[in-house]
Amino acid sequence: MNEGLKEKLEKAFPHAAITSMRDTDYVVTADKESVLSLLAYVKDAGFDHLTLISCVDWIDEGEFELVYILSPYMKDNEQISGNEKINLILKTRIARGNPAFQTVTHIFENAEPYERELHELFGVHFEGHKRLIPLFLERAYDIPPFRKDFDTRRYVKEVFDNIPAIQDIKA
Amino acid sequence: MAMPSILGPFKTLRFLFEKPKTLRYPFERKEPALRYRGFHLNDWEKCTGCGNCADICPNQAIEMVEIPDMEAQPGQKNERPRLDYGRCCFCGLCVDICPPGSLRLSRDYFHIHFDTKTFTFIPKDEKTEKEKFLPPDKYSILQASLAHRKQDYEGFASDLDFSLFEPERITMPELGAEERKMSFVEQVLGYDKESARKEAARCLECKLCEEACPAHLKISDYVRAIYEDKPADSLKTIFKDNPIPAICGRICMKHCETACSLSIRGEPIAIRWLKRYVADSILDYKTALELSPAQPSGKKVAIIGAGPSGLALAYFLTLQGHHAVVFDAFPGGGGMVRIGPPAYRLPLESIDKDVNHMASLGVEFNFNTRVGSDISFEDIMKKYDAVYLAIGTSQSRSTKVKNADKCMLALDFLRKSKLESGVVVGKKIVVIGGGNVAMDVARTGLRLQKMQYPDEPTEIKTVCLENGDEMPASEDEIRESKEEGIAFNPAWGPKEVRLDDGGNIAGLLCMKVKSVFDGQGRFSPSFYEDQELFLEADTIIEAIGQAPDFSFIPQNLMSTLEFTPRRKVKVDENGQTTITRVFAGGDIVNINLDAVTAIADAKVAAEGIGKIFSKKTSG
Amino acid sequence: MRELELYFGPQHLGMVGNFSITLKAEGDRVLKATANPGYLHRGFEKLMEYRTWIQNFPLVCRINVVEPDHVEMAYAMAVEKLAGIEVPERAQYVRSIYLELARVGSHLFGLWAYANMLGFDTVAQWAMYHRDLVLDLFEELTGGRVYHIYIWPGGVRRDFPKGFKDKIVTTLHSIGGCVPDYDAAFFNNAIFHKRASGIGKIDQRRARELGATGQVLRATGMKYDVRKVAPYAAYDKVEWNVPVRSDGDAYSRIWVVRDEMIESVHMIFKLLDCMPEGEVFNKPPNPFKWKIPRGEAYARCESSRGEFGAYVVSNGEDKPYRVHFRTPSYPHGLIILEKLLENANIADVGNTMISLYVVAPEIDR
Amino acid sequence: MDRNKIGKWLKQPAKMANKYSLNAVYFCTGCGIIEIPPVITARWDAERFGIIPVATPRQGNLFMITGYVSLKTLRAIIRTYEQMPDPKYTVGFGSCPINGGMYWDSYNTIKHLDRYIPVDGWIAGCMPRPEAVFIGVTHLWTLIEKDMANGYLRYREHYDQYRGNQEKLLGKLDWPPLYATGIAQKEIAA
Repeated sequence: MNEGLKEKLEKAFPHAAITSMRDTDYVVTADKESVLSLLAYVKDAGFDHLTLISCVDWIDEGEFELVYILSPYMKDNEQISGNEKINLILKTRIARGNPAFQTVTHIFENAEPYERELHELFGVHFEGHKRLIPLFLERAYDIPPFRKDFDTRRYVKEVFDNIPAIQDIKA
Repeated sequence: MAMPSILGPFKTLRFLFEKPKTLRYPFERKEPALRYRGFHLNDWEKCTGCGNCADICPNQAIEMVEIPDMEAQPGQKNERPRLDYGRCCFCGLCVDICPPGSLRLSRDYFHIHFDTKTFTFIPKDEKTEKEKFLPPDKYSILQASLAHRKQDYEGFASDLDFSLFEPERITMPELGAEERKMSFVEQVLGYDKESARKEAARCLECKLCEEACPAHLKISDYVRAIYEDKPADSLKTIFKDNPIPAICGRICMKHCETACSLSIRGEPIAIRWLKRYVADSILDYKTALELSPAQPSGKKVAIIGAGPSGLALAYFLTLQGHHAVVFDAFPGGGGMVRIGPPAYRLPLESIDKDVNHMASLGVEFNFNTRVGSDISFEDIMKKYDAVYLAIGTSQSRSTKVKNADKCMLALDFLRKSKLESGVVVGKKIVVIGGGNVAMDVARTGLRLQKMQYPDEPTEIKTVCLENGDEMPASEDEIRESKEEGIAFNPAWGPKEVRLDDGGNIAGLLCMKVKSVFDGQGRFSPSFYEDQELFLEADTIIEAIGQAPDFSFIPQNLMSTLEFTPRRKVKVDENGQTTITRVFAGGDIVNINLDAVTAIADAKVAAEGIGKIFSKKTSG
Repeated sequence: MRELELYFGPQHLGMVGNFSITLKAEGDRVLKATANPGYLHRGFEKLMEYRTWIQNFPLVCRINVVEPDHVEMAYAMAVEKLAGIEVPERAQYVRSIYLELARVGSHLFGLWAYANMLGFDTVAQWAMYHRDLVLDLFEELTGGRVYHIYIWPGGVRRDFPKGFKDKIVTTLHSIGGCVPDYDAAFFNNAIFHKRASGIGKIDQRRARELGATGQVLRATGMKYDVRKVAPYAAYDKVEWNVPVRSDGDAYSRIWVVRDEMIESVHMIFKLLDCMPEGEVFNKPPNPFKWKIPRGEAYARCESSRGEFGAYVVSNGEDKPYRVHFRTPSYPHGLIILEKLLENANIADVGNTMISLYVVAPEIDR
Repeated sequence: MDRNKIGKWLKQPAKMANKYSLNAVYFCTGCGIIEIPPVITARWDAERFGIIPVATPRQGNLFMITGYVSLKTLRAIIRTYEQMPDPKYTVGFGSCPINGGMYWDSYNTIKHLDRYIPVDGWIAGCMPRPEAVFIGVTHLWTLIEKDMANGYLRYREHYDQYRGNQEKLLGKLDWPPLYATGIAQKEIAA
């Protein structure tokens, strides 16, 4: 990453911790209040490609970690600047008990299905999202299935193993 | 890019006149690739039933099932994998993890059936299931199924370079032959932490070793603890079954490593060296083990012999709360392992480490006390609630050829050279025998020669009845002896010891061996009297075997002590001999004649003793 | 006119894959399209949390049935990043060749789907036939026709079999020899031009806003290709071009696909020429004891549809703590498709969707 | 046409016609579908076996369940299956419909397909190769000939059980039962 951005980020967001793991992966850990402004900021700074929004369930710590992974598109149609190989991993934590966060769809339009997915699979509510309706699932699950306390093996035993085989009545 | 055209496509009309590309299946076939991942094949002769395939399967498609008419042996479970093709995804992980390489995939892939039950089966191959594997002329694709397969249709097979396990062990640092033969410094240097962890990481935890180990140590558990860098946990696991890890970690006969599933195509896990690493890396057993003292029971048990069996029993009894009193004629613990294995294999400090730990737990040791002369067996029988005979085989046998009395006996020689100083050897030594003791004797003799005659040429030879490849000594010992420059004369038997005019030894006259065993397999050597070999020598050491010494047991009791047909003391399932309250274990009971089996005997006896004590108190 | 709700898929001739779109239409004009995925949701990322690092390799490739190889690659790269495993140089070349073969196979599959949908049956038959020839190569190399499970952490699972280089060359020459026929019958066919140009048109600004990658973005003129901007495997070892076009419609996208296939074939020849000898597999630790230190990694590669990424979190155990795949079809199929279908003709729904090359299992995972 | 079969054609024209014109429903249920395009195109050409894909279930009599079945797909499969005219044949493709396959512990895929709709034959593999599909078809012919491919009859006979299992998993189904339910139970009670 251009050192400039790191410094600028540190200056603009003094509470965000910036670490670089490998030469191409930069991790920015921020509190949840500054995430939206950070996202808007890095978008302007060139990281205009939101590749992924993910969520990690840190059940022992009682928190969900929202992960935004960004990388820059090319500035120029032809020329590669060298910044494109950088992945900016922006992380923030929200309480597991009340999993709610603001939507980022007004900054990145393609965040919409990702947030829908996290809402369905983790039960994280995104305020301001216009379409938080089910995406993948057919059945309703007591616990959203991607949370750590949802044991899929036990669930399979309880549900699918209880469906009886077809008995031949005549026999 | 040319301009889009509507006439261009007509060019392709010429394909109307070309040969069709369609394969007229099933009349025209395409063989699957040589690496194709189809249905499983399993060579039952090679398969060890280790179950690694079942463990690695991501779909739990493999289950190990017991085969009714199959016997479990050391290194062989009586289980074989069963496949469920309602689960299998043909990834071949099972093939890449299979240590013996018995599991392969064939190029067969047809199984079509209306009954889902037929999709579960136990794979075998042509060797064991001839009726299901048909030659090409009898094979028909239209009938192809799991019960109708093609012969010689090997597909995806295991390849050691790409296996998921590491077939080669981490090299153990050792002294070179030239360096080590100059002194009694320990030859094997031991793993450091990094190598030990790397070596422990190779273990696949199939537990074949645990079944092969006479004392059934929880090997995979303690190896895993080493890998996880928790030596204290590892030590705790070891101590449940084996209280003398520093000794066993050096001289164990490692039945486990022979059984190790990795040994089939690679080198076994260095289980013995890993145990040694644990024992050596923990300076103080007592703090690491965190044993809670047992409630004293008030019972006293006399243990005759401080060898592995006696030590192990003393430990197990102490844990039960009984008071163990050990008698031994030697000045320190260890019994036969104190004098037998030379210091370059087992230094005295290691023995003392295990023995001192036991003493610190409250075991009472009476060294330099020979039962029979220093204390009588009757006294012991009177004073103690139970007696454990762990006397080992303490007397060397002699060849009894002419002038054999001039020779040294192996155990005397080893004892003197290890415990005392001042054994003088000649420049030309001949050792009679081909077992491990003979190797110890020869290599000790060599070291003494080097120390006593540093600048002079010396030579040392061994003579044994067996052929080179039938020698009872372990391969490692023979190899290392050869490296150190010891000459071997296999298949020669001693005829007489020749003396010179002064009555000193001049050499050994040998005769060629015709056969070692008779028609029934009993030891009964026969010779070609006319083929002779004379080996010049000034010292001859006999190392042809040992026998126990029961002379301390009074005649009236001795007459009731029963022996097995193989001249071992007969014990019941509690380890008790035919004399009540007298238990026995170790070399006088088992035929393996090694430390770990002696410990296994002690475990049996400890339970047996515990049983009779609890019976008495409750009754 | 009355509004009409129309279900497009999952059982529908114009639908490739188990995917569904709900269309709100007025006459034959689509007012609003709603993608309805989930028919193939298996919860991969959850299942992976229950399996060890190596056991996940047979699992991950099932995420994309058309082209399992890039999923393997993304996951393997993430695991290698996390565990710090080095990959031997020859393995990098083997991986690149393997991935480019996969790209050719996958594009041919896409071509089949597209040509079939447009009614170019001849071309569809050719494409599928030629893809089968590529599958034969895979079978020879890996032992599997569809699921190859070939890339492993630390390299690849087996080296090239004997004579495999020549086989690749022969097969690719025989496919390449048909390019003029393809061009005549399809790419330069005026009917294709008429049917595809202007369909599903998206400009570059919009494509960037909606997170497009792959040929969807390249068809709008940007030379954005992960192989170029963040090179992995051996892609920086040889010279090659990123084909682009500027119109951003279905016609451009299919042309980009065609050029990419040709570029891939050239690249394979170049890679084969300078491939070094040596090891191809750097053994990872014992699979039963392999624990990866705490940490996280995001690795991405360019699949035949766009940027494929794997975000892997380890908490120091023998199993991943969390895995999340960034699949190119996800933005393409869920947002871009919905936006492009607004005000489209019902007859163009299949055309638009297949030109975006949406692969349903990749969305659902 | 094979001349030896003229006798059969004359005796049982309907059965022979069913056998040699298997119209496969075009529904990509799972990843096994990836082997269907090769099967129906130039290289393997399933039309030699009388198999062609058809547009709607109303025209089809062969339903290939290609691979794993998620809950959402199961609903569509039942819907599609019930729309197909009798006689109809189902073939389970690969490991997953038999016993869960790879996804044996997935919360969103069913494990035993034959508990929800009747299946006439299973093809092992993951994926089954095109060759296996063809051999599967020849097996299906044999079953049809011997009247053993009677899944559609089983479905009618045990409809209560099938519908019961379907509703147990998917909740109340929003379409009316294909056959009158409760008949079988009433007969038993009587």
